[in-house]
Amino acid sequence: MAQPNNYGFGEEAALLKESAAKFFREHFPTDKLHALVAADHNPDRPPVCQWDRELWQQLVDLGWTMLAVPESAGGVGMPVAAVAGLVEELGRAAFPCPLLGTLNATYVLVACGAEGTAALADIAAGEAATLALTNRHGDWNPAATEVAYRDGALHGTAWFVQDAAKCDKLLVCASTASGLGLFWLPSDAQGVTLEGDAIVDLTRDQAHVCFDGAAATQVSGNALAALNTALPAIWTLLAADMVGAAEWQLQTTVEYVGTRKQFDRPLGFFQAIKHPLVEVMVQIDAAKSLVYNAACACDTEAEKAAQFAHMAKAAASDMAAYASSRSVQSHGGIGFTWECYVHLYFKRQKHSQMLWGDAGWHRARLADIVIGVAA
Amino acid sequence: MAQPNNYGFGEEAALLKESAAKFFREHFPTDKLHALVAADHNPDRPPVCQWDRELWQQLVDLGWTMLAVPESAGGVGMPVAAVAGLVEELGRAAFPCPLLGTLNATYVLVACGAEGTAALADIAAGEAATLALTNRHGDWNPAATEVAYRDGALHGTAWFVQDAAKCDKLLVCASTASGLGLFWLPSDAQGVTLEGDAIVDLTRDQAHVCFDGAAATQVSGNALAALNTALPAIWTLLAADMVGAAEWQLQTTVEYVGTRKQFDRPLGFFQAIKHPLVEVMVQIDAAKSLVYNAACACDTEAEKAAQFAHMAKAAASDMAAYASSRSVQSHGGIGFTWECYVHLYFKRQKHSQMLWGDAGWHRARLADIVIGVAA
Amino acid sequence: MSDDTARKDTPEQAEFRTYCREWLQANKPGEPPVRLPQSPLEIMTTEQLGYLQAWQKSAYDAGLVGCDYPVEVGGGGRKDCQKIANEEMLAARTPFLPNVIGLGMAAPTVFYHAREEVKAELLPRLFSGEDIWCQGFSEPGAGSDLASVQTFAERRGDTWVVNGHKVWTSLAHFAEWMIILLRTDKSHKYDGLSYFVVPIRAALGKGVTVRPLIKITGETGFNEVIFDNLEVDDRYRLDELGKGWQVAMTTLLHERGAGELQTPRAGGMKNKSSHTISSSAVIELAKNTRRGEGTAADDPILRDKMMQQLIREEGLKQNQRRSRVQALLDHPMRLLLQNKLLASEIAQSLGSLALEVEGMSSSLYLADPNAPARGQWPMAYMNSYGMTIAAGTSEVQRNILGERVLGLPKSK
Amino acid sequence: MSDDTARKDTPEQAEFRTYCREWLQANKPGEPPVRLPQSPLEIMTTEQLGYLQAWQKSAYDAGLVGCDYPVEVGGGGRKDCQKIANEEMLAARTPFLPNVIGLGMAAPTVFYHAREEVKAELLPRLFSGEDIWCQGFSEPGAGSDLASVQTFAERRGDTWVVNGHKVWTSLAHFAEWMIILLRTDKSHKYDGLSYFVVPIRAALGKGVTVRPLIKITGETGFNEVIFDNLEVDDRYRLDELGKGWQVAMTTLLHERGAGELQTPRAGGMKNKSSHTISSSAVIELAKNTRRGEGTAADDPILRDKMMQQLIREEGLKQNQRRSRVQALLDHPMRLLLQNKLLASEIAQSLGSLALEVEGMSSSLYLADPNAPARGQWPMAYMNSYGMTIAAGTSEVQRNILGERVLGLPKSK
Repeated sequence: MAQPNNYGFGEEAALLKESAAKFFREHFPTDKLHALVAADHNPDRPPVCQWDRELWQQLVDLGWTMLAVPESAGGVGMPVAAVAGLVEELGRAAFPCPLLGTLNATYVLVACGAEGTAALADIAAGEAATLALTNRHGDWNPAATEVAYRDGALHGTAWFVQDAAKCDKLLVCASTASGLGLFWLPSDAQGVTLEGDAIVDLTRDQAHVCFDGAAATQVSGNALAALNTALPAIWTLLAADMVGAAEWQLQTTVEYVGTRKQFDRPLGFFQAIKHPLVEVMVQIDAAKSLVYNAACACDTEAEKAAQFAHMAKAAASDMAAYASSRSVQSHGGIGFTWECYVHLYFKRQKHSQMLWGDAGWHRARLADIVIGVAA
Repeated sequence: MAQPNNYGFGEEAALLKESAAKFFREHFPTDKLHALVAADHNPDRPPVCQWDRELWQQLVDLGWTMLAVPESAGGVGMPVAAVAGLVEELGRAAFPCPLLGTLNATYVLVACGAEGTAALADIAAGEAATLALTNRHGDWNPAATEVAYRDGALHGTAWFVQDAAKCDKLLVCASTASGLGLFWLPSDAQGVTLEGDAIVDLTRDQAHVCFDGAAATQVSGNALAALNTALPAIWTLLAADMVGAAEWQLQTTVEYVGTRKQFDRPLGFFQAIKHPLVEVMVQIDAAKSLVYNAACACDTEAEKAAQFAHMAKAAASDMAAYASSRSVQSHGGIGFTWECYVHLYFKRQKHSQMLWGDAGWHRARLADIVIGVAA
Repeated sequence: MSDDTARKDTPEQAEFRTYCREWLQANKPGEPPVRLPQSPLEIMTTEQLGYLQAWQKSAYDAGLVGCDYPVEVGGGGRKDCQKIANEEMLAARTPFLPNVIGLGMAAPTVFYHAREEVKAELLPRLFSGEDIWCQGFSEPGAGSDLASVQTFAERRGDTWVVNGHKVWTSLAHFAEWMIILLRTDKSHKYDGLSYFVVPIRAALGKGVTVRPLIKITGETGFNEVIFDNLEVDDRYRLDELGKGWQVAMTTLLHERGAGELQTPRAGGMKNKSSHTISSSAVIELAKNTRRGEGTAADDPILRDKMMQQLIREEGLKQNQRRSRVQALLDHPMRLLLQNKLLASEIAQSLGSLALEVEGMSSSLYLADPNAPARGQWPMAYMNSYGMTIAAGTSEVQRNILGERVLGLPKSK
Repeated sequence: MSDDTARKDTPEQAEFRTYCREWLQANKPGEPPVRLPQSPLEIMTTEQLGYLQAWQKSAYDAGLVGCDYPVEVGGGGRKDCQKIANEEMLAARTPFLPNVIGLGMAAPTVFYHAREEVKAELLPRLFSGEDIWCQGFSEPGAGSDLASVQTFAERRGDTWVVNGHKVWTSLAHFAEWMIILLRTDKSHKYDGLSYFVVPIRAALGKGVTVRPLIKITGETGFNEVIFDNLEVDDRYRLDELGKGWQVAMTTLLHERGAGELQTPRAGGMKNKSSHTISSSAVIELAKNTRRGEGTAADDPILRDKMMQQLIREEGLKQNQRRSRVQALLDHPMRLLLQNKLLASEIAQSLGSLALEVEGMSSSLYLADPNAPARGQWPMAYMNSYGMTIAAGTSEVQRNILGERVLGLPKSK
């Protein structure tokens, strides 16, 4: 089936994007972010989870955490294209919260069909969740999970779990006697230990989650099928977050080089500064266009969703690396200091580049689809 | 054994490089090259071999074609480092001639030991030669040769033979009953047909050579051993040629952008022009340093020769692509015309990039040496 | 076209779409007798031109070209129908329309700035392709810096006498008319420019000389034009004296697809022999290129590069799609002004990637029977520099984007 | 060292080399009690500094530091022997010398431009490392554009009163002295600059305040220094009034290794824990990083990138070797002026490659027990921006190369 010309990004979506932009502009300007997460600069600082719970609650009350939950399950049932608009604004604000994790869990649960509805109700009720399926090597193939389900309980460790400390529920991929399954349980359940990671990114928390006989509800007996359905949306939304963050990087840097003078000229006069920033813009725009194309495919052209989502995340990862690099370099000495906000986005983008597969990983999979698996 | 600090590039080498530079400057300025090879612009033009035979003869009389022939075989026995200096100047002049092919054949014949001495005598006597060992797919693995030696004669076709129409002798790699062998024969021998290729590069000729029962002298029964010994020097000298050609591209472009005005400024004022040319210089210098390091390894540190030569050719190939691209782009509209000389070097460099393996091919082999073959 | 596109049609458009489809089914020309060039600007022979002119004439007579222009100037008097005709002609894989400069640049400029009687005189034969048009902006001393045009027009009553030298004028050797930027006042850089249309073919030997320029590919196809006391009637001046720069903006805006009027476009037809210039073509090339035991399409590094290329292409395509979705735009020109830069640089990296895929065989050119894809890739790579240089180099495009869109200070 | 190098020694050098070797064998310090920073500029704790100062003192007392300076100023009075000492100290993998700015920038500048009695007063404790030195060039308003320094020195008889604000002053929190560029005349940009050495530690609270600046890595190690009516005796002025710019050139030339005097260098010692920053380290990392069934070192794309990195490193190394082979040089500064640009950009691409090799584990930082290489790679990557920004950004380096070496017109 063909995609609508406008990506299915209609008035409702535009309204949501605007109100999200307004919400973060008013409630979470960058100085607030810096004050919240950058108080302690010590490079040896222990794992920590820093976020604004009240503001998150407002976001929940606005219904934004249940946008992707189908109306049938008590949610809003918004298309991925519309959700991408919201996530783009979230990324622009680099707002530390478990929204992406919750949306990711939502798409997986939806793909689980009937078995997933109870869990979706938790999300519709405002609970935050996150996925736990990666092994210690950061392998994005769910079959590599180190978690096993036996005797009605989970055993083993899931690594690189995003915003774990902010979540009420975990959606775990575990091997079972009959293949890979998906399991739903409270993050503070008996037999679950969250071991926080000490990470570079100041706007997220991350943990490896140890399961030692934790009881859990199975929501799918065919994890691969559910994940393959949901992953394109997951990749696309992360790419949308990176596009929003990069717009912040570009705008902030352009403002700086427009005013900062060297050699009696604003820095932005020099093509050595100007042209790289143009290149940043060009890469942002391509990534952004690919994001909405992928989102629209998730909504209306399932057979193309994976292909287009690989493109979006690959483009976003390379773009984010370049935008981050130029944001620090163009700021010169000041950009190298903790006081200057650019490092917050620099670090968030670095994290996002690797998360859910870096550019090379996505291109390799895209090649298998477009060219066919190599001989 | 360690390399001498100065690459073994002593006074004799410096003298040779200077006299070569002087020779080409006086006898073969670029307008002469253009007049010689660019008279016919027709893109459909048939295969053609255009060169200045008299000037080549002077070069032979100067003894430059026998520089690499050991004194024991009647040659000069100069180190590869010194020969690289000469070849760099040859590349700067883009002089169409079979010198590289003759030097390549020399190194292979030297590696053949006693069996090669008779052939080396031909070269010492001023004959030009070239290697014939590539298959129709341009595979650089000699074992892929399509030429077979049976019943005392060569059969099959060797492809991508460089400057074939300018050579007196061919050094052919052919499969035999007892493995790969090397064979020496006149290029106009009975049963040999040179099929000229219609190529982009105006400064070379290229042919596929068809052997139909051509008698030939075997000069080695272990072609792989001889070639593995000789190839590092072959790669290094081609890289030296590319460095010289790139110096011409840089110098010519710098002169142009220093005078040509746009927006009431010389083009070179603009960092969008200036910085890429600086990058060209930086890449030339790295490639040049790696060339003399590799040459010196061929002379004094055989066990490192392949490794360093891979580096030199890989660096030279990427450098040549960038230098060529900037030479045309920085010249603007005029650089896009046949009348402007830059396209002569653009095309020569494109040809050299692929010849004897492109950058990726050399890096892959370097990785096998440095990292070890991939699992 | 996807039904989805059709769904969005107005009643007029829907009815016109059906008409176009039916007409094309009946009248689309068959396999051309000659090798078609890769674009109108590469037309080299009168055979090629004749075949393509005949096609444009028939499409014009059928009402598929110039649909949105008023009937008085030879147009179809329809509303927003050119895009429909374009979509259907592309879908039907017709030949392209040869009078590309006329339709894309001259027609809108003449339409917005010429006198009524001049429009009526020139536009019908422009739309029909009977008159080929060319453009005279660049000069030896004025490349990227258009405003430094020196070719001078001196007034003698109602006549202008033109002297000077224009370069990179594609199609001039076939052209009846040229849109030209002339200096009418040497004391002001910008306000000293005026815009004219001048006869070429009719004036050959009478004040106009056309000399072919040769590209680095060896192809001809663009020219230098020397004016030696060419006399031009004042009626062929567009807009007021000294307004040449503003008129030129109309031309450039439409050239970049950012103008009011949709440019008539057709194409898609290929000779059996010819190949498209796209990443999918390079993927095909790789599949058919032997590498060691397998093919170039098995090489992980080439696979990665081909995907990078594919992603850049899709990104540009989606930019063009997003440029029509208001809610996903900020600065109105941000995407449009990227088109030329991206298209030309993508073509360049594609060409270079194709040569890497071909390996040593990339040394083989058009006349070589063993050349992959008949040697088109080395030629396409070299021609890509025409794209990154002509009509504002990539460097100038980046200045424009940095200054107009990002609002950074001017670099000049 | 290779025998080859030894072969080239003069008799004095040969004898001195033997002496160095023997002394180092006997006196090279053992495994340090503290984690050593990656470079002197990252010294954070007094423990680190104390250990390193003790080492420099002993090396100085043994005659391995400052060998080529005259005895009168505390040097060894030898000829071309510092390079010998450096080679031997590097070969012996000693700790590095902590007073890096003092030895590399302050010493030659003081030596060529200060009064005799000032040299004798300052240089001995500089060589011994007892006095740490720092540099005060950059200011909030003068980054790449050094000549726009505003920190002002007002003359009051034989005293100068300094007011202003310097930034990016590494080691200032440990420093006894600072070399500083001051404005003594507001009416001339270049000729209004003069060069001084000013006390730091002795003047803390008496006109000098040192505040740590925090890097994006979270590390401290460089500072801002505020001058509030600091009084400096005129004897501490280097060279004539208004010659500050020329004196600064001496400093920068030696900083870039392009100066007359060899900078004393040592190093190579690593904590068992610490890792070198080089492509071989990344190759090791890749071999130890699981990727699917194999390791990251089996990934063809990563292999290609690691080789690109290795080749760039070897290229820089060979540039430095070639820069001493006259017959293979054209412009004398062409290679030297590339060093800083290349070293910093190679470090940056290396860091980014290491993160790609680590994949998701690159999210883990210093305090994480599961972080590969103890989280040094994310830190190294971030620190590489200090290198591409400090002491003339890469953009400025390219201007310098384009203008001084290629002779292109100035971009300012």
